[in-house]
Amino acid sequence: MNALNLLFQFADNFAFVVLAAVGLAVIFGMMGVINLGHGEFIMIGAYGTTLSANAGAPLPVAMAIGVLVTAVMGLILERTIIHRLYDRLFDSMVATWALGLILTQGMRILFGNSIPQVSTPLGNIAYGEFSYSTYRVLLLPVALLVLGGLYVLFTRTEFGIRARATIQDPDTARALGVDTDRMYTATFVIGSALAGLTGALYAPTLTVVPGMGSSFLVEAFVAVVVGGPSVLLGTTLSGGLLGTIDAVFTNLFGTFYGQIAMLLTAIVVIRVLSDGLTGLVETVRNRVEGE
Amino acid sequence: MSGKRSGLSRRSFLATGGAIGGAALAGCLTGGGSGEETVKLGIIEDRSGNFALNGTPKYNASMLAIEELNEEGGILGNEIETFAPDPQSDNQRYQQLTRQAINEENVDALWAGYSSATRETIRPIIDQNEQLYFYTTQYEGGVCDSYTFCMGATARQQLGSVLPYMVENFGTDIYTIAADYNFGQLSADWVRVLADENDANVIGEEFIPLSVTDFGSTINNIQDADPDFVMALLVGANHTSFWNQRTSAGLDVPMGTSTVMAQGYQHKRLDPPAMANVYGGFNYMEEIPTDRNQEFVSRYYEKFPDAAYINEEAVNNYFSIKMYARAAEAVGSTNQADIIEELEKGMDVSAPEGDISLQGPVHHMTHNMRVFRCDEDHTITVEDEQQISEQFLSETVGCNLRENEETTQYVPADYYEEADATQE
Amino acid sequence: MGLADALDRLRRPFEGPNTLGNGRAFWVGFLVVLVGLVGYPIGFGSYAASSAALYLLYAILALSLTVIWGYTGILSFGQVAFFGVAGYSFALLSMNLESALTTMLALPVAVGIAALAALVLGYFMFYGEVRDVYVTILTLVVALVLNTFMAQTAGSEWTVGSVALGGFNGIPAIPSLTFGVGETAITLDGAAFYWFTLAALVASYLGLRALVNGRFGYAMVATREDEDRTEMLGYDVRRVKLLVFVLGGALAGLSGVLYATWGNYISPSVFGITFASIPVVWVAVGGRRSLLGAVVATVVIEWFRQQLSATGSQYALIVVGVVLLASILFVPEGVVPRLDAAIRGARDRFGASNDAPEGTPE
Amino acid sequence: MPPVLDCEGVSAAYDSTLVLRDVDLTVEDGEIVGVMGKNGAGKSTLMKTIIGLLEPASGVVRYEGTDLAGTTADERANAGIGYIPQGRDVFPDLTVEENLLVGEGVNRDRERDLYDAVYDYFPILDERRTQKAGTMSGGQQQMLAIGRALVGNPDLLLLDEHSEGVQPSIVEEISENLRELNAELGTTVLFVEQNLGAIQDMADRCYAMERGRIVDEVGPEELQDEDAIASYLAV
Repeated sequence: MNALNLLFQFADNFAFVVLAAVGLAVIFGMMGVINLGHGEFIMIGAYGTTLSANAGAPLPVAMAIGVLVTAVMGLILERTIIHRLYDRLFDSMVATWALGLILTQGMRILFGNSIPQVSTPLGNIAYGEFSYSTYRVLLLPVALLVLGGLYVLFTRTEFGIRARATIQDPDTARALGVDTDRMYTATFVIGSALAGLTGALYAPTLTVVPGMGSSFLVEAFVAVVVGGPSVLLGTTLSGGLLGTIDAVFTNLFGTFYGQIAMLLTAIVVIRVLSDGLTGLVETVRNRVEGE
Repeated sequence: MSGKRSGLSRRSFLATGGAIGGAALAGCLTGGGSGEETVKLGIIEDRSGNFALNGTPKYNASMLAIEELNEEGGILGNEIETFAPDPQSDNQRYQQLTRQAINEENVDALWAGYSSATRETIRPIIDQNEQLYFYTTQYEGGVCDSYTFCMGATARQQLGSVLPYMVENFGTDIYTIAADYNFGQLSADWVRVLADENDANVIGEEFIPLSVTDFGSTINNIQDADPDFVMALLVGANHTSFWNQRTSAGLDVPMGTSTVMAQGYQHKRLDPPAMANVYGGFNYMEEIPTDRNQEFVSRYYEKFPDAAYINEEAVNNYFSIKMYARAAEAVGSTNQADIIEELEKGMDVSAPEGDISLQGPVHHMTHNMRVFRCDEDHTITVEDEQQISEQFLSETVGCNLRENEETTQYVPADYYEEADATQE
Repeated sequence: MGLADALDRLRRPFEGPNTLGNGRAFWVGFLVVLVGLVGYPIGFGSYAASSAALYLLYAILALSLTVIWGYTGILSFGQVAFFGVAGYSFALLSMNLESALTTMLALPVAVGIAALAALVLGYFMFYGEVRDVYVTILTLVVALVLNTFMAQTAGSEWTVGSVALGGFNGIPAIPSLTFGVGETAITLDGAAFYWFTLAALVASYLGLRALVNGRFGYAMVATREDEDRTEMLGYDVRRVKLLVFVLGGALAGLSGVLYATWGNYISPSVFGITFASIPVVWVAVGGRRSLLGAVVATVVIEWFRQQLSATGSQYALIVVGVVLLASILFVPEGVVPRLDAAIRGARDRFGASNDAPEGTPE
Repeated sequence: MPPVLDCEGVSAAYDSTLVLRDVDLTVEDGEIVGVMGKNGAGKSTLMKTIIGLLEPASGVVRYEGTDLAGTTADERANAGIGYIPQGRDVFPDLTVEENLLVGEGVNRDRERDLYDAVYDYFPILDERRTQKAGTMSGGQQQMLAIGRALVGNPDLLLLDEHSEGVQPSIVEEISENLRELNAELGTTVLFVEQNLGAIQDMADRCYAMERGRIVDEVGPEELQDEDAIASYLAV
């Protein structure tokens, strides 16, 4: 086993887990809505990107369009549908599942079973007899940047602090002058935009078809469960843990075992740590501070 | 738009007229009663869900064949009716729709299903009802079934055309990557059998779950093994991601395949040079340069101007519907047992791929197999061409449906040491 | 009046505030519908019966979720895990020991395996303090693990006895249910399978009605409403949840065995996210606190999806999605409870004097 | 000049149970007015109705002469009403500083923030700026809740049972601080309470509430008569 191979594969896996999960985690962690249409939101981002690129937009611009399209869609869906379902967790799951169904088939009707794909930019990093796609490796810093950006947004800006206050106690927040409806809308739009960003980033390296969303769903859910309630810390930690496990097991035993090991990890983590990895970190921190 | 619509209605008017004329004629010949018989074909192909990409061309080509037949007076003078639901890539729904087609719609013959899983799901229902069934996807091979006609090329036919070519041109060390399910496993078995027959070695093998989209480690593994060429037996939308990823990682080993391009037209969907230096062994690609094919292609796009591609399976639907019509005319009725008996005599078929023939005793086709090469610009060229018959059932297993009734699927592991993975 | 009194006594265990449809009028209607359902294959033939049997066996799966989710407040997104485990178990057992006797035995054993799986998972969760929505996601993840695992069992090394697991392709040619031995054996297909499924559904429905209206049913509902308070009232909430979960697993298992014999086939797609979501959809649309709602919604939704699919329209899936969205947005309490309320309302307005005593719960 | 707050015939209900019945109440600029009553008398409901977390079933609430009907809680807060909910309703996972920042939503038209004053009155908040609110003691959380409503310099402060679950010495300290604040900044205060000491320490005058109705108004002199007001509070 080559150490650089392992490192690059870890970077690749970490980025995938984090990017697949982050939009779901924001919407679930901040608003308590399980968006079963999350994969389809990612698909919309990828379509926005690919279609714009095919229309002649340079890739970065096309990606920005993909993010924007998904965010706008999130805004419309939140205002028309999701906001009626905030205190109805399970109904919101059925509704978002139905939305996923409509989005998948709608894209199929509009654009057919496949659209021309864009190719992966930036070439490769070659080392010895091996090489790795530069673009895939660069997704790691991008994922870290996204996490960092969210950290700043939710802890260093007035908006983020108000949003967190809204999540913790909406009535009190409202009574202190926070327009909580707008906070929910904004949070949902941010979650959608993140899903769109994931779609945009993976559009040049995955196959863009109407059903592509399902390939993100498993990783996304597993990461959210393993991460626990704290969105950022949880997503980062589960990205790290699951990315490592996937890379190691895939290398040692093959892709299938990589996937199974990830899923089993999720089950074990939930059983041992009911609040996920975040819970573990909190416990350790409290113990350290207590002493 | 309006012009096209009126054109269509004129054509269907003509078709109806032809059908009435034909019906009258058939009535005269057979003497009453049977002229009122209708012909109904079940076309159950995915137009939504996971396999819509592969199923839609199959549906289109079936409709084209039926429209052409109807324009010529239908079958036995009757206009062909269809039962054409959308099973939405859902096998459980396939079961329901197959039962509906057989028991409620009383179809005279059935075309259904893209994946092997689908075929195996509905085959018990088919056999129980003794329903004439055409399965048109290229597949792993080995189905010896009295009611099922497998119109696609088998893995042995597909790989048998491309693998020897690859060995001859690139070397003897083979690395196989295959979809981790029944079809992929059996295809990999065939790669081992054919490698042995061609004095080559499989130096590495990797099975990839259908849900995998990330091929970083696979690419590293291939680089580590350093083969002369790769046999890529990948299936489905997720696996299509492999091509962009291998190109951007700079993996430039030549690759042979029996699955990509001819089914999912990756060379049309992906940006060049993702499919550069991929060699496929198929019975059909839209790009076959013959006049017969180009004429067929233009008929297809005339009817479906927005269609994306004509895949291998679509053409198999097309020629097998025409073949069924000829058998029914020869028998003089739509009696399924009689038609099966007629087909078992064998038949020469003029298909878009060339002149091919039905091997009656095994219900498979001798196909005109070509090696197609995809270059840097995604231009397809034909490198090699030969007739390859179905050999596994007819020669190795000794299946003969003319004499014995059977509904078995045979696997290579029971006949070849090389194919038995548990022996290693 | 003696007969009517006897009937009234008969229905008492099945009635209570936890179910819709109390009173004589409901049971008369119930019997009429039941007679109609029993007669359905005679009127419409064995093909119609076998399609309908699929909807009825799905309804048992829906009931299993209703009792867990609607009555006890635990949303299991992985009911299909038990459904599939039982289906696979049945396939392996009946195909390895192929004789009429064994399919008789394989049915209860497979259901038992599903219940055992539910016991293990339930113990793991409820005694491990896994809460609320994490139960939902964990059960979903379990189903997905099984999906991933079973889809990879294509190789010849994955053979149990003489039966290959078959990976993504699944296991074909599973025998139909057979009762009796040798010459007298009856194989359940067509109408006979339909009647068997109908009987299983009716038994499950009535059994659950008796359960939720009994002492344990109150404990379930109390657990749903407020776990802490229920605990303070002296109930062992974890045990209540575990028992309900096991019962739900067994029912889902029964449904899974029927499914495997219906199509003589099972594949990993029963563990997939699409199939996992469907029971939640049935129950949410039907009214999650209504057993009858789950049954009616399941049959109607599945019939509707099948009809749409048979049209071959590309808008079929969109229509399904829109109908679901609309029902969630406009009929949040579920279609059947809404209908029930509407019927009561109409009766109160127009015919209150006629049968007022029957409309009121005891 | 209209009264800062004026309730006229206000009734309010949870589901269909009427909790407030026909309440009339006025608070003039600069006053500290108490509403006393037993548990379940409807005091918290009154506060929620005034701030707008609950829609009145009938009646009018006026703030500085404007009818508040149709405005949401956040709009009322923006207009200058600072609300301190009952119990320890701080945001537990936010730090002290972050909690205070959320309070900036109160009184959007203010000329200045009152951070200095808040830290001055409650020095403990200054010390614990970066500590998570959920980890502080009950009294500290109560101070934070008050400080949070104050940073925006509200014109009217609504205080819901600040004594509950807080030790007496701290209640006294808080009451004292609020009086001081009222004197220095002229902030009008309406508070509800069942703690005799707190009522006596703070109120200029007081209403008595029973089963959702205002049953009496108690002037400054009577307020000093413990027996007279204890009857409204006895369990």
